Amino acid sequence: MTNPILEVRNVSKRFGGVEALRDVSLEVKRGSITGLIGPNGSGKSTLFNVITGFYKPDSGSVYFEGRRIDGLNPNEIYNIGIARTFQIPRLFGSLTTLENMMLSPRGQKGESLLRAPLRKAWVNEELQIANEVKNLLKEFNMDGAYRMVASSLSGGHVKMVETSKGILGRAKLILLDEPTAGVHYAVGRSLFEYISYLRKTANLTFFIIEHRIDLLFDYVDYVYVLHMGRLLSQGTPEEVASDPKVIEAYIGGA
Amino acid sequence: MSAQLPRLLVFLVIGLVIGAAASYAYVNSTVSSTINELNSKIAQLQDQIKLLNQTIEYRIGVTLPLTGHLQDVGGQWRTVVDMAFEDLNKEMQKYGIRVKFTPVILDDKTDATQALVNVQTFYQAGIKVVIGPAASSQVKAVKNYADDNKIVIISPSSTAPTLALPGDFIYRTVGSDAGQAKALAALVKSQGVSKVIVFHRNDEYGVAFEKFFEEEFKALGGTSIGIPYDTTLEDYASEVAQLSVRARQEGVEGIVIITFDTDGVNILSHASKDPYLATLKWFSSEGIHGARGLLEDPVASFIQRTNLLGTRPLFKENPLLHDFAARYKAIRGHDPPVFSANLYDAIILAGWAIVRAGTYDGVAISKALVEVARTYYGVSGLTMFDENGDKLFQDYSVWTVKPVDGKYEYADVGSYSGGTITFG
Amino acid sequence: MFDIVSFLVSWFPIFSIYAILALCLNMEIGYTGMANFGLVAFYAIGAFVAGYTSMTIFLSFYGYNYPIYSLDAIITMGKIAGRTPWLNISVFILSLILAFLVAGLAGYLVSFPTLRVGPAFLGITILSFGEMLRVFMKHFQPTGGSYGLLGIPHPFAWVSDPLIKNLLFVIVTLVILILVFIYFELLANSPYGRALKSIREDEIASLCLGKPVPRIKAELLFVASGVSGIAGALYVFYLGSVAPDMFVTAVTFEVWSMVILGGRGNNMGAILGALIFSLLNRATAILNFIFLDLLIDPNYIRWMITGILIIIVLMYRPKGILAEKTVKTDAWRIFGEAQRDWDRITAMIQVANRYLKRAFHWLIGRETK
Amino acid sequence: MEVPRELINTTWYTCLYSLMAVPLTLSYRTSKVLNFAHGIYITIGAYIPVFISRGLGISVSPIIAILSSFTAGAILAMVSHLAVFSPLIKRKATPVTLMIASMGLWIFIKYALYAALSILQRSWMTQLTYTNPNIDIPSSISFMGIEINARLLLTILLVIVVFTLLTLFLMKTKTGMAIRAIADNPELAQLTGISREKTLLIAWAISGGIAAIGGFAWSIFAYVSPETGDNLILQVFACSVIGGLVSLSITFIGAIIISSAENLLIILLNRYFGVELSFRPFLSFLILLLTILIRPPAGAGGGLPYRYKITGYISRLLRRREENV
Repeated sequence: MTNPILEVRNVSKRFGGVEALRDVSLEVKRGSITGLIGPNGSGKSTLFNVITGFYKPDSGSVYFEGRRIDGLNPNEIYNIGIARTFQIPRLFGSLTTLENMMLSPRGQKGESLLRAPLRKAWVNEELQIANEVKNLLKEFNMDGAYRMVASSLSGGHVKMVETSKGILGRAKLILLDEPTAGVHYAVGRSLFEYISYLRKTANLTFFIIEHRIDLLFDYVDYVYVLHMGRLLSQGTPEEVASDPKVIEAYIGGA
Repeated sequence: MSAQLPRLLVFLVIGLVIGAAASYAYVNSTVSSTINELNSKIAQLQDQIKLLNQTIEYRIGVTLPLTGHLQDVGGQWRTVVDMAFEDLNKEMQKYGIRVKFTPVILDDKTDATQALVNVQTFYQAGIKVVIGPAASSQVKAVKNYADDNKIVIISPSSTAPTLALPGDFIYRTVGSDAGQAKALAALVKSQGVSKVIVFHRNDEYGVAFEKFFEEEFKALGGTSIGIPYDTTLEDYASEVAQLSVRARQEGVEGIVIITFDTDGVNILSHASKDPYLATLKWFSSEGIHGARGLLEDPVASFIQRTNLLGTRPLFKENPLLHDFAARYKAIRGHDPPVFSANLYDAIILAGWAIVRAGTYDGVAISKALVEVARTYYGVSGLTMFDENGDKLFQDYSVWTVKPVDGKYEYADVGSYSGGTITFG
Repeated sequence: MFDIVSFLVSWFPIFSIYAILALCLNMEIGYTGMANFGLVAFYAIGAFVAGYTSMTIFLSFYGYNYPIYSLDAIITMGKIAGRTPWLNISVFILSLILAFLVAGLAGYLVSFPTLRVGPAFLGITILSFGEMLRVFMKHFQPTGGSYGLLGIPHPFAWVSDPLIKNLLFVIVTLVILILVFIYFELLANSPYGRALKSIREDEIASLCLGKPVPRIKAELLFVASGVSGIAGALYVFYLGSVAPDMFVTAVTFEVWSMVILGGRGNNMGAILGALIFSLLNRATAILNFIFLDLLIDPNYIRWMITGILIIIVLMYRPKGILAEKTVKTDAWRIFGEAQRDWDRITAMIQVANRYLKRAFHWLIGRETK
Repeated sequence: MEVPRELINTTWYTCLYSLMAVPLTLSYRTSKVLNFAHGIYITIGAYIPVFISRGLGISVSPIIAILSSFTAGAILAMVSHLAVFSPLIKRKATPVTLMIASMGLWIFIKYALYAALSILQRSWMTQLTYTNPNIDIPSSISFMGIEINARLLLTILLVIVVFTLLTLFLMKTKTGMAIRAIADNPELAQLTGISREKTLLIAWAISGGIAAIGGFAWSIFAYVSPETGDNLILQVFACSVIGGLVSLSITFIGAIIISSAENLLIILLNRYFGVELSFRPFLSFLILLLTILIRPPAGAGGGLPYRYKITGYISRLLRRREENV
């Protein structure tokens, strides 16, 4: 529990003249739920993009389980165990729920060009994954939805499917970008309940950007606050909530 | 042993079946071939009886480039096709032969596959004689199919030397470029020019012509430099600028252009703006002859200044040709385009060959075509074929554009025979 | 008077060549979302490779050393093409393999500049590549430059009856078409096919699920271009000639129309599109027979209708005539649904195979396991 | 003193390509449609003066020809937007779908033009393919003792006027700013109350109209055929791609690059490396390919909006081999 699963060291990133991130350092502890908050445009999404390989930091480095990962491509980062979700869920609209979920497990044997036409090579793995998907759908109470096209799913279901990607992908760390945006408060709460349930049962680590601070603070262990690309404050939810700098930033930002 | 028996039996049965099938097929094929022979003879006789009794309608396929890169000339050839069929039917009536020919014109988009599809469609409809296609690459594409199915292909404009093959069903009513290159080399030499640039299309026509010309011109003691240009462009200003630069560098006395009509007119229109190119002597092959653009002004006066002379595979004293050109002009309002005469003759020859063969069968028509062509004198002169099915005798005349009553017109000013050019 | 056999013989090879091209394009645009507007380039590469290989092997086998584009070579080929059946067949097979490899390699290399750009750029780049190749081939002497090649040995040139010769060729093209179809169906209905579709839907999300998007795209371009190369090789063996001017961009657009109309993301649809177009092509020609002197050429009308059909299909039935199906893998079985349409066919083949094996073993006197 | 023809050609081509390519970039930027039908706007623009001068049997004044070409191109582009692209965008079509739709549109208009030409040719008894319109321009005008090609002068003037007006329109007028806003950020623009539909329509009209003016400029430069636009479209695409399909001014530079390559570079290559003249079209495509290789317009045209190490795969393979050793 002591060694951090993710370590961001002195990361800076600028776009043209705008400094999106400036000397940001933070750690996410294994098995924790860590929050990342900050006003709009404070660099939260940029930080996620740096971690998941979309941007290469101008300076600084990112370590995952002691391995340096900045400079890896996004797919490589997924394959070492970091999954991410998007603020606006990016499901594959015209594919069914089943297909969407079947895409998540990493390193599938049948995803190689040479093995794909040989059914024998991948059929067992495929059945195993499908079983897992079936159980997961049951858990979500969406048994019948496997046949539905993703673009016709309801908002809550979309969030569920999006979150399930990390579980199916056997990710160690899941980055959630505003998981409750656009869903009802109660659904959001049940989502967070599910997240903390997963943390306990599946030993997953979560790193969450969230705007609904009240909701977030009920579940997280540790919170980082970004403001204007800089780390403003950090600590347990209680500490952060009482930090005058944070209050000022939020009022100033709003 | 008893266990082996059923197996042996099965082997025996299979062997018997195969053997029976093979022998049946063999016997059947020999018998059927004699039957077929008889049948075809009967059909031939029936055809001849029919020929005596009633008007038979024969359809001849024509595949023209109505769209695509050769669409300009293709559209004008359509008129020539109509004229030729009208004349052919009139002739038939005049001789009391109760035969009527109708053209079936298909567009081949100047595309090889489409030309093949057209020939196949013709064949399905029972047509065994096809006029066209225009481009050599298209003729090559249809060659296999035509040879297999014994369809007579008469191309009025393909001059590719690689198609000079004996014993196939491809006929070409246009002379080989080797002959014309000789005439053009003599023409260039007769104008006192001994170093030229040959500016040619980078297709089989242009490249082959350039090669022939270089050989012939060298034999006459001249030097020529070939410059190819890409043929699929919309405009050739850049090419002409380059031509001018090269002409200056090499210090040539003349330019020979081997072009078709649209590209040729374009090239001359750009050359007319170049003062240096206007000081050189210009020569051309037949490809550009008949283009309307040459009669319009910047180009026409350029031709006057540079005294452009060209060769073309025609006998200029041929009255049939003058008559044909005048009639075409009456319909379309301008001179007939390049290869019109060859197209016209191809159709007339095809018609007479069908009549002579007396049956609509590829092999017979192919044979009859060679015979008919041996004695026919048409718009394009003597139409005799050589052993490769290409036009054997070719007269060449020298053409230019001249002002007549304030307008410009094409004029044949000389002729070529026996290695010398005579003007007048 | 409609001769069905001769129609089949003349129509089927061209149809199946276009159907193979449509299948390739369908894998690219229908499954992976790559707008390949330069299909004709790979088709041309396959054609030239096949022409060059077969002519060279034949001439050197018989000890001639003419350049393969010369008149002598063409005349010689006419004489020697039917002499050695085994050579014809083996050269044919070898040419197909080489055409696949070279065209595939070209596709793989072309993918590099286009990995990072979207469909619009990819389309233009490959389109330009095709034109570049055509201009280049006109200068490339080994394949005859602007002359092209003529006299390419038909794989069945040793059969004297043209009808049987062409029927054999029809069978070969049919077999290749079926093999290509089965291969693409297998590829499409596998986890790989699912990954392809995810790339089409959302490249970035697919990348975030660990799919090596650029690599998959490059692989797919390799396979699809290689198969287009096979189509090109078949075309060359059918025509017996090849020239650079045969491979204009219009060919690409025709194949595109087939795929759009037939149904993107459905291999059956691609074949259906090819079928409709090739039959429509013949049908418009027949119009010329019926109405001899039309004011407007029926071809113009056919193309106008094609253009309008494309737009109408995109608007009112964007998936084409045959709509796309789900990726049928075994996963569906877990949910109690049949996983593949053609599972029954496979089962039937397996049963038949078993019986044949048993019969064969019985005949040669060995115990069946 | 005589100006070398290469330079004159370069200038001329720069003008022509810029008149054709800039509107392509504009239409792509605003509507995200890579328009294959763009070539046909050029062709129509070139044919309008031909139709007028042949149909009426008169020579047309350049002003009338330009205006009528512009109108025709604008109407055609607006119709294609209203009838094809707008309904498709409403149905949430992907860029690829729009591209295909433009292909269908292109095929339709092109063959409709062929059909119209075949009717007109019969009724007017003249050849209308590969022709020139009858335009009232002197062949050259004398200016301070120097003979200047009047047609070139007109084309240059046209370029200056068109692009000045376009810049003023985009920078100063409300509609122009709306067009830019829509191009840069459609969602945001819509929030600020700009009518997307109306603005797009105007953008289409302008791009179609300018392309048609490009066609007119072509018709006084060279001959007109139904294939004119198609034969030029790849070069025009190349110019636009150099501009990343985004920047109008870099597209103009692209036009300069492509026309210099076609007119100057080929001459140098020929002189020093013996490259055949017929490689000319090869060059523009090569430049296009190189542009995409060297300076990939990341994110443009719906690609991956971030870096992706292409070498990643190869280097990983190498690494794996090292590990095995």
